[in-house]
Amino acid sequence: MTNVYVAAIEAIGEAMIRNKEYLTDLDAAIGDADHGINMVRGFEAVRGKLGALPPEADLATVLKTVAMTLISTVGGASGPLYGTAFLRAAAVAQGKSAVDGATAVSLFMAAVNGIKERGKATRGEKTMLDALEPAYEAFAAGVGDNKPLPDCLELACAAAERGIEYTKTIVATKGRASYLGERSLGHQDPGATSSYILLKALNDFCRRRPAEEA
Amino acid sequence: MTNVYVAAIEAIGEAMIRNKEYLTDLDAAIGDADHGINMVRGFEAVRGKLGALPPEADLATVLKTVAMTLISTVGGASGPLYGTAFLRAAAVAQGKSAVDGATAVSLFMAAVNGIKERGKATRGEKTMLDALEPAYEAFAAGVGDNKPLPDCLELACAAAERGIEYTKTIVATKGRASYLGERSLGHQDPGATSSYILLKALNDFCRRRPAEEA
Amino acid sequence: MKKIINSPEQVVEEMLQGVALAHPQYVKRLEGFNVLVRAGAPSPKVALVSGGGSGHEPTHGGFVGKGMLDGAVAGAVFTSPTPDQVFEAVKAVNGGKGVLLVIKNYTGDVLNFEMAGEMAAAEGIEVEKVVVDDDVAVENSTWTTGRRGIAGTLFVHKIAGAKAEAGGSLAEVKRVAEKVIANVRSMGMALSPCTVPAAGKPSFTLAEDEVEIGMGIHGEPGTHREALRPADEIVAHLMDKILADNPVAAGDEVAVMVNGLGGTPLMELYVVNRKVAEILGAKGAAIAKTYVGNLMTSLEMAGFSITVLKLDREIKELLLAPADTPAFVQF
Amino acid sequence: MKKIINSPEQVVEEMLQGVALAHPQYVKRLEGFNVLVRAGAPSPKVALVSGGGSGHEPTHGGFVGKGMLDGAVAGAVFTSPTPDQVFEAVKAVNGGKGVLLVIKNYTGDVLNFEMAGEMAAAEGIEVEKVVVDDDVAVENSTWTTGRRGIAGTLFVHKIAGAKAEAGGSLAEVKRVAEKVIANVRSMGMALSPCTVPAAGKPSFTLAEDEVEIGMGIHGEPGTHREALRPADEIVAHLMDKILADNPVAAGDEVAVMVNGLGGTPLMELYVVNRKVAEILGAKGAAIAKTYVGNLMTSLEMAGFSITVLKLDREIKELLLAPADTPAFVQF
Ligand SMILES: Nc1ncnc2c1ncn2[C@@H]1O[C@H](COP(=O)(O)OP(=O)(O)O)[C@@H](O)[C@H]1O
Ligand SMILES: Nc1ncnc2c1ncn2[C@@H]1O[C@H](COP(=O)(O)OP(=O)(O)O)[C@@H](O)[C@H]1O
Ligand SMILES: [Mg+2]
Ligand SMILES: [Mg+2]
Ligand SMILES: [Mg+2]
Ligand SMILES: [Mg+2]
Repeated sequence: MTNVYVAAIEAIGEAMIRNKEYLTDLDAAIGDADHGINMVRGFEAVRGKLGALPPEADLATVLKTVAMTLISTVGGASGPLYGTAFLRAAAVAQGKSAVDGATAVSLFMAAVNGIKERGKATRGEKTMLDALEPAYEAFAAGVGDNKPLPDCLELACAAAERGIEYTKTIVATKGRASYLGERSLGHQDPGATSSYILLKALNDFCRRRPAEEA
Repeated sequence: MTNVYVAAIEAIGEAMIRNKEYLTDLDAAIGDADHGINMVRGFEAVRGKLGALPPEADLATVLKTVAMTLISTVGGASGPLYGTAFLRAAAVAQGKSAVDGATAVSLFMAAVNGIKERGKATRGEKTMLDALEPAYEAFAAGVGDNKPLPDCLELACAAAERGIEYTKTIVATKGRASYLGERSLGHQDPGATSSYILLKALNDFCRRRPAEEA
Repeated sequence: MKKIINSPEQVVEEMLQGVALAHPQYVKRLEGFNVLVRAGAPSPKVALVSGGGSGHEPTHGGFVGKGMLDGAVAGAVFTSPTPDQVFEAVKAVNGGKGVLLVIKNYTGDVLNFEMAGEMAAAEGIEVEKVVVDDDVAVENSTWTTGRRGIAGTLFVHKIAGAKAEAGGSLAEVKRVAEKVIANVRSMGMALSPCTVPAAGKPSFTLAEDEVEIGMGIHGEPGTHREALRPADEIVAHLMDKILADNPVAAGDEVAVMVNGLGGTPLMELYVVNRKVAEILGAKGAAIAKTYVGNLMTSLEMAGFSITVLKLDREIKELLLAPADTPAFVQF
Repeated sequence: MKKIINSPEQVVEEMLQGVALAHPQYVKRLEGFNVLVRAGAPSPKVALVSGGGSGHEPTHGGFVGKGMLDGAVAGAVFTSPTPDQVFEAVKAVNGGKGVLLVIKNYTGDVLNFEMAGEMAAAEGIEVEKVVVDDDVAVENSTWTTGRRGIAGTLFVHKIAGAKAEAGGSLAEVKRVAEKVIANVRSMGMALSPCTVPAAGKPSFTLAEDEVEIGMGIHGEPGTHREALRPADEIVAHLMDKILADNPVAAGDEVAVMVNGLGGTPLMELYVVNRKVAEILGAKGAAIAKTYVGNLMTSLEMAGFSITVLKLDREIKELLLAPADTPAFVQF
């Protein structure tokens, strides 16, 4: 039996590969044309590392492996940011054998806070946070309303997608796109887009499987 | 009254300017694409120097001025070669007040020999000599047959033109085109072409004027 | 894409092998890492580590040696290296006097080097960092990421490196580095784009008569595009921007770097330098030293940057001190 | 044509001004001539003068200084300088011990330098000449002009320059130069053409996947065109040609130069060097010293050349001797 956490991460990796050129092209417009290349380099390495884990690896182990692998292979801005997110989530998952709603919310929160602290950015600066933070809030609200976890994830995806649209309307003040000043207006942020792709891939994965875990 | 020698040289200079791109394109095919640029740089400088001569300057002075100016402005292979040719001709002209047939022949011969010695080349190596040496021989033969000098020049031009055609049929063994080996076949030598242009301009000049001098 | 490479995936690895094979007197490769360190590392002095994405050669590996860097970390082309790589470099060059990280101000570089610094600190290695932000093309503001780090970084390597070589403490080396950063300003322009091997196509396009002013060294757009003008006008514009941010007055002493981006002939860089010297001369500034060359490149991009560093007695002396590295040697 | 210049007519003049302004410690301009001489010229030693068409920067002006050249004469772009210019350089650097002319084997260079030598001899200056012909792309034959002189010329500057600096007589300096010429071979290839400013258009065209093997440094055609292949295959081909002409055996010691033609990133040159070192290593040859960089360029041409110099004890020692010039410094 395959490890469900590993399978979920692999589904995310496949989504990154499918969107490699799309993400790179978005980065070409307002950055340095490598975001898709970076994400794929990272998630291809992740697949290798996860393959070497024992099948019974728990969520914390999987998340920590993803974190360390992204940190040591992606580089750029997105590597330390996504890496830190997974690392913080791993810390929350430590010792947990199943993921209930409250755990999922604190995992997600820890991840988003990790990115905010590492990148010293806040919402509205045209970064991945403009997708992730609203997604987190929608997710937490859903859990608060006692909705089933897959529905909460659906809400998170929708919020992230709106976040992408929002990044088109603002000027970047963090990351490489900030050098563009007003010229970054109208362009969608590559990191916000990869965050949405990640959540969407997770959501699709959960829909395809019996909803035993988030 | 303008100095006839100066006027003749200026006519040659104008012909070089008209053929600048043509000569450069020929050189692009089998050399380094500068022969027209070189000749024009030289003859434009010559015009300036000749303008500063007293109107009564004799042939030797004019030829020496042309020689020194070409040597100090053309560079490349053609600069020292044409420069030496004019310098040797100037030596022959020294002290001569008019140019008769015999003088013209020895002027021409000295010029051609100057090029041969300076460039250590002989006929058949795909250089200016393939135009100039047959031209000299035709000229000398004409003088030997007591033909009028303008007719001798006409013969020289015709021989030079055949020389150009001949250069298309041979492989270069001197000058930059020699690096091409067999690949120089079929191409016409730029230096042979500028030699023909020089003779042709002189011929045209003589035809336009009362035939007092060669 | 027309490049003399074997494959885009192998190009950084093979380049590093080529550097190590070319310059064994100067550098050695840290096996298993994209790191070059001084042949004799570690040495009992403060160590300097820099790095960044590849594609800026000779930066940074070419400046590893006596009087400059102790370690250089190479990321993928135009992508900051990862923290574990930087951490390995730090461990390899640390001689017990501490390590200064010289970081160019890009979010990716800053984050990865910071994480490496945290890893080193956790192992008890004393680490400090400075962030170079010399590019005046981008407005500075405390609310944004601020200016980019470009060719002026080499003056930090040179001057802080000389201080470390002279036995300065980590705090002193850092102080000197920060003084350079406060006094160095640069700006560049590009005539043509470059192609990242893994991308396979140019990262932007310019019309036949168009140039990009204020271009970043990774192909990031600059302040604007305009029609190609004579060299002197372009230089005057860049110098205006540089001197507006960091004015020089009569009697000031400066160092100048005219840096080629990789595809521009040295002939043109010297034409640029002629005008730079004229402008500084007209202001009454004395040029203590000029460097002209392809030092902080963007692969085969055509274009250049100008860097002006205001000198005081201390940094002038350190600038003129000897250095011996593969790409920068000075008696 | 996209160049950072003011006008094609002024580019050589403005470049020379830019060089003189950048490097007053090293060189001075001979007023009224396209000549750069050592700042302290003349000095009481044998003097070396070289030169050629412009567009090969840093060759030759960049190598004027201690342990290399005493004078460099710049012609128009890709056009040999005229004898009067060379003659001025000879007069300015002659310190009474005689002058060696280092000429690249092109008819134009040979003729102009020879005439300058005759002018100098007529003024009682002792002048000798050597002609460098290291390019194995072109078949050698006593019936033709023979091989061209390309990047290997720099080894002649370095080694004969060191001999002169060490106080060698004109005959000794010439002997050493000729020994280098006998032992140095090069070959290059190009990915893209360059544009002579006065011409305004590229001197040839190559298809997107096509390269020219055996390219000359003035855009002269090479031996043939072929499809772009991986770096290692190209290097293997060039090395075959070089070593066929000048074989190295196990135990031989060599120096290597991987020279960029102006538009090729250093990254690629190091990928090339990796394979060069591998090939020489497989033959059992020891590489005493490797130089990698844009040293003998063709404006912005993309491509490179490889030079292999077989060393003996004498030329190795002279190669490794110190030198201090704008573009080549060695402790
Ligand atoms: N300080 C920051 N905080 C959060 N996200 C950031 C920050 N800086 C950059 N990013 C995100 O990183 C993305 C760029 O990632 P990537 O292209 O991989 O790195 P780099 O910019 O170093 O090339 C941006 O689109 C943005 O979403
Ligand atoms: N040794 C030689 N003897 C006579 N003519 C020569 C010799 N070498 C070259 N030439 C002539 O010079 C011409 C080239 O002149 P030019 O292009 O001005 O000089 P370069 O080859 O130095 O660029 C050739 O076409 C050829 O006619
Ligand atoms: Mg990016
Ligand atoms: Mg020519
Ligand atoms: Mg990047
Ligand atoms: Mg020429």
